[in-house]
Amino acid sequence: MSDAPAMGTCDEGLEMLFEARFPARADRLKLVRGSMWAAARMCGFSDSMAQNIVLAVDEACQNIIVHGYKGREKGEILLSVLRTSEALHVRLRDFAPIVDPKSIRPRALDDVKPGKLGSYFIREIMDSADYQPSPDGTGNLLEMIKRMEGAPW
Amino acid sequence: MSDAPAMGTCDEGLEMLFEARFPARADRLKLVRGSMWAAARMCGFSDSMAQNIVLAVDEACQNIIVHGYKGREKGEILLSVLRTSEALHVRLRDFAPIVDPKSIRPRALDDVKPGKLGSYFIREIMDSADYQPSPDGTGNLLEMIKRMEGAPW
Amino acid sequence: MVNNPANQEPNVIRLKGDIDLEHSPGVRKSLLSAVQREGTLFVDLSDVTYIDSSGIACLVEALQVARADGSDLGLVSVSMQAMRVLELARLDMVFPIHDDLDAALSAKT
Amino acid sequence: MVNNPANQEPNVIRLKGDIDLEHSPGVRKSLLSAVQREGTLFVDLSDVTYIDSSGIACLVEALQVARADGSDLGLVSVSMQAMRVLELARLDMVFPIHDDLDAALSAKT
Ligand SMILES: Nc1ncnc2c1ncn2[C@@H]1O[C@H](COP(=O)(O)OP(=O)(O)O)[C@@H](O)[C@H]1O
Ligand SMILES: Nc1ncnc2c1ncn2[C@@H]1O[C@H](COP(=O)(O)OP(=O)(O)O)[C@@H](O)[C@H]1O
Repeated sequence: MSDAPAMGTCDEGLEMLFEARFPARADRLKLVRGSMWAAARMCGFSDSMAQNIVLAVDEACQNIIVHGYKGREKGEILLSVLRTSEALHVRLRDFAPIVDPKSIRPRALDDVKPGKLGSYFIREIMDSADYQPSPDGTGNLLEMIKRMEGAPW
Repeated sequence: MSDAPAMGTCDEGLEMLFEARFPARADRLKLVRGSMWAAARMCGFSDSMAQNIVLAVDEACQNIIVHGYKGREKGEILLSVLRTSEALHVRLRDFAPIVDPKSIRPRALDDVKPGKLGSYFIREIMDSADYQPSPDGTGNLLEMIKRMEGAPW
Repeated sequence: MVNNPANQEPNVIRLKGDIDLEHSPGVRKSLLSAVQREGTLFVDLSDVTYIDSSGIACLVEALQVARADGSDLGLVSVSMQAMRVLELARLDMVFPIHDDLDAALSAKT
Repeated sequence: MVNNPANQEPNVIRLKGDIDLEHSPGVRKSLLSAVQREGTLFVDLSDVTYIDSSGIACLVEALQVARADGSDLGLVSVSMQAMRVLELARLDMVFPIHDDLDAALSAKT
């Protein structure tokens, strides 16, 4: 985490709610879920929608831990939670090998099997989830957007 | 937040649980409380001690918002939560004017009045709360330590 | 935050949610105006999920205003977290504390 | 996490806490060995505070092992969050779901 001061709002009219940085390990996800829920509530989402948003973000972190870093101990995840007047934006930055978005295929709906649920939940819950160019070309930057209930579009 | 990868453990055998960065505003404190509680639980503290630790950290953040930044909108707070095998370490970094620790005087015990409770709670709950030299000489770095229940000292 | 159903005793104030730096200013106003209007007041904390020094400060200030007027301010249904914070502040012996509203209202008469 | 009081039906498994990436591997083992031992199983979710895809995957795998053996796996006291996740996964019609243990055990016989 750099020591640079000054922020609170940043690019494109996005207001920063909070950022978190944590080791890419299964036992750290619970540390982030509570903050994520409170941030979603702060944006006016209902309790159950806030819980869904927590699930989507948790699933995206799990994918980074399991498929990106493949359990390597030194990996880390940066979570940035921002909002505009119309939507919640969640950004996940990692330093794992670059993901080919085409390799992420959620399961078929009528296919009852144990895996491939994570990316399916993310798409069901969020309005979008797209890989953006990472600031320095290394790793990945996944941006998930959820429009606020009652937002005009 | 810098994009530097590699971490998870850092100086002096301290293991990083998570870091958070957030604008120094009253409405952001709730975003941090849930994570702080989960981190304290992860260290083996009881539910009620974890709630006390949340209170101490919240009070220290409030002091930064109210007395440090004096409500200035652009201030930010960096929270680092670390542990050794024996204690939980919570570090709060701000970029407000440098605090004279002697100016922080908790209330007298038998003095029933509305203010000066925050620093008193911090001292009652944590084993120590001391200002450390900040990495670049600007702002403040408050380190609070709470020994784990059952730790040898 | 303050939550007062219409069919409730006028001298009972029900707080709810997190009484923290964000919400204490509003709570302070409600408590002070209720004390001025009603005299003796009961503050029901059953739905309070969190309270910090700023919330405790509101209660202490309202208590002092009440007592200066010969009234009082009692706390009702104090949660575990709130009780721990009151104890930390050594205020658990300063406020009258009642298990529930019935106990509070009968203690009053 | 798995929590089985001694005085409970052997074919009832009570999960508790967060069934997430951290705890699913342990839950998976308990479910699979219980299915192998007991045949038809009831999984009580009353104390589950959170479940994610890794938790759902354990349940689906145990269900499939049970059904391959001619047994079944029923869910009991499913929380709101867990039910929403099952619905998202379109699995709410795949598992037998019971309001409580009495309903589950009488449905069995
Ligand atoms: N962050 C990621 N890095 C690399 N591959 C990924 C990532 N996220 C998803 N994938 C790929 O997409 C597939 C589907 O992911 P998901 O639906 O979450 O199911 P599961 O994690 O159970 O395999 C994964 O199996 C993996 O191949
Ligand atoms: N981070 C800080 N920056 C500057 N002054 C501080 C800081 N923290 C505490 N203080 C000083 O210490 C005093 C006592 O703080 P505290 O016990 O939290 O009570 P209160 O915030 O109600 O005044 C404050 O009034 C302030 O003068």
